[in-house]
Amino acid sequence: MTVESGGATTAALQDHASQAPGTPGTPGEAGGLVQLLTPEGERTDHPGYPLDLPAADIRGLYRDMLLVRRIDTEAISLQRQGELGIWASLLGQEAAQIGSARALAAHDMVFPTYREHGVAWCRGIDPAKLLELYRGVSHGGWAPEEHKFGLYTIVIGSQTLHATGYAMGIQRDGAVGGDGAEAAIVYFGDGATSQGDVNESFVWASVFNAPVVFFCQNNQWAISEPLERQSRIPLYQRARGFGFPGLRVDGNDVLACYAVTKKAMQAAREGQGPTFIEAFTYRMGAHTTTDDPTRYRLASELEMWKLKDPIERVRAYLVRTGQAGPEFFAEVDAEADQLGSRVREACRTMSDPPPLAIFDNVYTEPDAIVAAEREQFAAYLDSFVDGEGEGR
Amino acid sequence: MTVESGGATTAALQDHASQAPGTPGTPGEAGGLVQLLTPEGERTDHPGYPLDLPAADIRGLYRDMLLVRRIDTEAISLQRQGELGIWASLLGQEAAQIGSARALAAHDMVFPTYREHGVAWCRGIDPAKLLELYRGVSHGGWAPEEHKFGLYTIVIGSQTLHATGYAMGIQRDGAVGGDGAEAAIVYFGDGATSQGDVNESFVWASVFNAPVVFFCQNNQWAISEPLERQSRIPLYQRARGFGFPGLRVDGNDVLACYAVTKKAMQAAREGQGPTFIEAFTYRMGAHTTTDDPTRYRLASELEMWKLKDPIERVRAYLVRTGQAGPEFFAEVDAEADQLGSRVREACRTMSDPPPLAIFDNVYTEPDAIVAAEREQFAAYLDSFVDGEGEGR
Amino acid sequence: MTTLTLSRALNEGLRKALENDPKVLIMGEDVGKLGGVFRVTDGLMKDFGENRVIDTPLAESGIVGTAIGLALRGYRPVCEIQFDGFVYPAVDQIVSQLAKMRYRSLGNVALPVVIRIPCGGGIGAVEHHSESPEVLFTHTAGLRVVACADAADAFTMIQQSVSCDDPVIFFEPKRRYWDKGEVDTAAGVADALPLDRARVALEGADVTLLCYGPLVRTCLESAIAAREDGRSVEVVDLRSLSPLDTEVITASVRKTGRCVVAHEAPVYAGLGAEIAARVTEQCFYCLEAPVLRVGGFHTPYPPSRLEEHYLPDLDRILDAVDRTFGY
Amino acid sequence: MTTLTLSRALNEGLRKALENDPKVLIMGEDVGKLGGVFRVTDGLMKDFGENRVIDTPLAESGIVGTAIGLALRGYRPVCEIQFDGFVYPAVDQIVSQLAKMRYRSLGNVALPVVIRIPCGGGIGAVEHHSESPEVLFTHTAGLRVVACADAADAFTMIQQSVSCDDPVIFFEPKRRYWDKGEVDTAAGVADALPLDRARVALEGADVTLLCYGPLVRTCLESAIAAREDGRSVEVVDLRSLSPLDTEVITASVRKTGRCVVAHEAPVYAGLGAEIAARVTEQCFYCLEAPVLRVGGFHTPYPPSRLEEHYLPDLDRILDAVDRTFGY
Ligand SMILES: Cc1ncc(C[n+]2csc(CCOP(=O)(O)OP(=O)(O)O)c2C)c(N)n1
Ligand SMILES: Cc1ncc(C[n+]2csc(CCOP(=O)(O)OP(=O)(O)O)c2C)c(N)n1
Ligand SMILES: [Mg+2]
Ligand SMILES: [Mg+2]
Repeated sequence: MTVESGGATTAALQDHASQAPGTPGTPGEAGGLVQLLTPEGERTDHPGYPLDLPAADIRGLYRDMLLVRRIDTEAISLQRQGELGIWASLLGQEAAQIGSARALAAHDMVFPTYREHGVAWCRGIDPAKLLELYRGVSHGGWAPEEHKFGLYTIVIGSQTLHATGYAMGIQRDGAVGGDGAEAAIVYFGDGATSQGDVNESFVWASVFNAPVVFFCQNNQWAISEPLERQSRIPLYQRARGFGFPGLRVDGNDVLACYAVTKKAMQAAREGQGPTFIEAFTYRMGAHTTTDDPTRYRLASELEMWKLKDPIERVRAYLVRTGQAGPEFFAEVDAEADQLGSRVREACRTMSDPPPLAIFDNVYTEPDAIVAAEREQFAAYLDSFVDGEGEGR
Repeated sequence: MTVESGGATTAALQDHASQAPGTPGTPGEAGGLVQLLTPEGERTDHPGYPLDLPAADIRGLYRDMLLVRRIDTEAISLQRQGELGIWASLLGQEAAQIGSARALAAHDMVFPTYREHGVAWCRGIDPAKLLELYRGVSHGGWAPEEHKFGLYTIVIGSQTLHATGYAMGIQRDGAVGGDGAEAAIVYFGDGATSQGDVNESFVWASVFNAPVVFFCQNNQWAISEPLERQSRIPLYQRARGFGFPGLRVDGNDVLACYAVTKKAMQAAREGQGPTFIEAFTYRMGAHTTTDDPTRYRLASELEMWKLKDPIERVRAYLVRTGQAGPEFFAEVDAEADQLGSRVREACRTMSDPPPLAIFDNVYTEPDAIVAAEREQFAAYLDSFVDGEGEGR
Repeated sequence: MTTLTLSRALNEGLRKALENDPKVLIMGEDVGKLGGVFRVTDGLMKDFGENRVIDTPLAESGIVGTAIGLALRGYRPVCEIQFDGFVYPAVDQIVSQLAKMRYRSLGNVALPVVIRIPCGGGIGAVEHHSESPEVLFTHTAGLRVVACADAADAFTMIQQSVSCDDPVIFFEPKRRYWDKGEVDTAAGVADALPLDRARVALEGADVTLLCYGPLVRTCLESAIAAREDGRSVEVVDLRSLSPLDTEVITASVRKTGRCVVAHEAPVYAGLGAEIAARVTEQCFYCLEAPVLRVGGFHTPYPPSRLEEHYLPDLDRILDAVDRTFGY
Repeated sequence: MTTLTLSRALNEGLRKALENDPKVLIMGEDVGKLGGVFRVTDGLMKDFGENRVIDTPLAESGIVGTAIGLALRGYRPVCEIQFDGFVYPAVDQIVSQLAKMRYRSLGNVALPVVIRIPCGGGIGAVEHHSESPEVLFTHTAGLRVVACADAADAFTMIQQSVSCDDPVIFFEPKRRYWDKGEVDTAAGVADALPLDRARVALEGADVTLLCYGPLVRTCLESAIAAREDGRSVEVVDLRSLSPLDTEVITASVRKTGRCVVAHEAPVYAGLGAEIAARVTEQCFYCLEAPVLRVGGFHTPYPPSRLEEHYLPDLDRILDAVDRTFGY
């Protein structure tokens, strides 16, 4: 069964962010946190990021966030019921993901980690695909170019180099500057900033002025390790050591995430090179469903961050400004319920690949070792009489 | 044969650099180049680095530089004559190496690359040891702790992590702050700054506030690649992205190199953490004796840097200020001649290790695989009758 | 004797090591407050402090590289690599520095660093969490490579590894972390079987089954099942993968005349190849059949819903045993 | 036919690849103006521009990682690793990303990346410049691993590797770079021996000598010397290390009944083990002696003044050949 994803709903958002001139990130560099919507749902202005989104778009962002949170909740309970092996929750990071992903053009390329379910949603990846991975039915398996969304990457930081190389390809295709210009964006965590690969990608992006945006979701934790184990200064400042701008945005503010990403991507597309965005947010759940955060962090910290919930503030804003009423919220809730049960159903009806699928897609052309092993294993499986449970 | 090295001559220099308060590197951060002696040999002052060295010490620095240059010249010609497999020349980098190394305390630990012959000299490493390595008689083989000088490291950047780990050991030994405090210093090139390991060492040093000084000799080239292939901003600025100070020093000015290193090491010993020093210098020779720089750089560039020769300016200064006369220079030249011929002699009389030395020092305790292979190979060698040239 | 899980036995062994030598350090990602994702270092930071149990930044090359520096300063770091698939970023530091520095220094340097790697599959994990990269390290001279298979060995072997003056790559069979065994935590390690020796885990007469780590239990189960077919299988737990204890191995094969090697790592160019080649060379006239290998396939580790097919299990091992009787 | 050095033949092959497909890129340290430290890419930047021949920052993981990104964008990057010993920092990107991404994507992604590695010893170099790390890559499914041994193969195999849609680890025998050979630079590669096939380099009847890369020449010389002792040695140049061409190998061993494998890499857990194990399994009844292996020792590569003893030479190879007749 296939579950619809959010890909189709993005178009409307493409052209509203204003393109203020100047280096992206300058305001962040000055130490501030770019914020356009307070935790209380009040709209604030930021000189570097004027933004005037129509109500429909803001409702769209709310809907996206609510729906991906529902996918997340559903996945967690599926894991508890033994339907998934593990799940990495995005709880608390909806604004960072939806805001940034909705700021992308359709032809921009995305390189995610393993937690970017919100971004995947915006790129039209069927949530069932994500469940397949966490159920152990596949390692991902979607077609990156089709969705302009790379494969989930589990080895921390590797994908930052892929994104940078991809961006160098964009340059070589002459797709920087002008109409139809493209850029790449890569997601990674606060912990990832310590990896050699990530810093090498900063060197490359800077030296080649590659059209790539580094989107770091600083959710304050790398499993049990707090940010202080990775850096003694704010992460967005890392970029300046490599010669390109970095800025910090309120990662729980979907409007601000949208605006800063829009601007940074535009700068990249125009040939202004890379930007580092630190989305200051919080991992409200466990690292994964196998983790127990009570071993290493205080409940009070979570309580504090609950007050900054990324979805609540948009709801408050929509209500206060009259841009959405109870009907709208009821509709979205209903949609979420539907989505939830479809996701659950998709998971429950998922079938395992046949044993011999182990040997598929190792090489493009036939390989003698794989062929011989496959043949031997097939014969071995055939040697079991029916009922012994080993059949293909 | 053993050739004396410079180790014994350092003591006098230990305590002259003044300990101006404040963050090391602040002047450099501001964009300036710390310089205390102009290419013309004129003494200038720098507010962050007051320095008042007695004449004898300055003559000592001159002598060190002249002697290591002679070792270098000798080694190059030995390589041309087939006595060495290869040689990595320090020509042009004498001030960066001697200035920084003479600023160290005896108990500070040094981690070099493969080009730090000047530093090796100051740490009392017999130049013959360096020739052994480049002749292919050993991979280094000295005792790091004895000389407080690590083994030459050929894999670019690896030693930056070793230095940082060592510095964390200093912290655990309680040898930070107070009398007898220690620090580590690690040498690396401009090219090395692109390696993941080097950037990881910056993360570690910063997060643990380790007593380590990063001494980057920016000699403008990584084999054939100019600095622009590694960074689009000055290298000393890299450090600020990791939250510790960086500064740029005139790497051809032995006094400035001495002063900035002295201060940075002192800061590290006192618990102020790491400093990044970019010594702005030039590789006047080929990358190694097998390299042909005419393929990738203009002769005019070298000509320009010749005017900034690190030795000439000290000579000019000593002469102009009357701190040294013709006699002194003649003496040092004679000493260099002597040293040169002793180095040459040491190289020529070096014997190859016996074949079975291949199996030594792989493990501390006997290893069954090594033992079996050694035994088999010994029997094999014995199977040759005399005169077949395979004897042990 | 106490009944401990393998994971707990490691924890007790590490605790002993920390108590016995103030130079011993624990370092890695999440080894501190969390106690490691498998809880192997549980409680150690609390008891020995942050100076000795170090939560590091997230970078494996950094972990091994700084451990080398600490060892040069006289410490004995025990590094945890969180999962097998994450050891690759540290390969350069392991292969070019950790393994070679003693040689490079003509014996002037010893690097007593232990690198603990939870390895192998069978826990339903996502990609990169079920790898068996041992052959890479066995091919690298200067490293000792060992794998424990049960709680008792876990307890002693980790202590022996920590006190070994050579670098040790220490493989832990992650799907056996929760297996329980009897451990004499009061016993010292002085009288224990040395770190480089294999152990006959079950005596038999007809065929030798060589294995290590997670497959020791599987092989023992296979041997018991084989009895039903009237076959007497000798199971040898190799324990040390570099060096190999060829004495124990060849003695067994000379006795049985048949040999099967099993590991989870892919067969192609895996450690089983070395064992097969060596056994064949040394027992050429005694072999009734070629040494057969059972292991992972020449594919990446598959999604976990397929791992039961990928991993050598009782049936596949017995199939290979049977085949050795076909010659 | 033109007489070319092996290095020049590679250069011509790369030139052809660049001409034939605008998506082909060259990247690495010093590959541009300098033309590579071995001049394999000499003149290519001048002729194809900086967009297609890229001097990269000094970081091997970065080289391979960005090459993967470029391949995802539709390019066909040919990366140079300057020396064998410097491939280790790139191992993670090679093993966990390059090799596995096609599998991970269920075939939706192809990564036609070539990684050129000058390998082996014998040139009197300093540490880390004489390594033979091939077994690590052969053990990794998803990679094709090949080694050329002469100018003619260098010319065709590099082109075949570039047009292969799978990642290829391409080993170049650095001490043979200056060896000359006849190359038909006008010939296309369509009719050439496929990339995954071995080649009988010299026919013989009494014993099979399997080799690849730098040792092919040594083995040919050994075979000629063996004639004096009245021994007819068949030399097989494996060319492909993953997959192995077992057809050609077993046909030869079935004919001769004896087999020696030679490589520069350490014997212990080296590729020779796989070959020996495989040959033994498939030719069990034909073997008059166990497959013997000649190779590097279980030590780090020694200082160059000792390398003549470390590297398998004519005498050591013939010694092993002789020993196979002792059974
Ligand atoms: C190279 C590597 N080392 C270790 C791990 C194990 N691991 C998985 S997630 C994680 C923490 C990542 O933290 P961060 O980058 O902040 O991302 P977050 O999980 O918070 O989104 C670790 C250590 C890994 N996946 N890859
Ligand atoms: C990991 C690694 N990659 C490549 C090399 C080959 N190599 C040796 S020196 C060098 C350039 C180093 O440049 P830099 O760091 O500036 O030091 P310099 O030689 O200029 O002193 C390169 C690429 C190496 N030794 N190690
Ligand atoms: Mg995080
Ligand atoms: Mg340089």
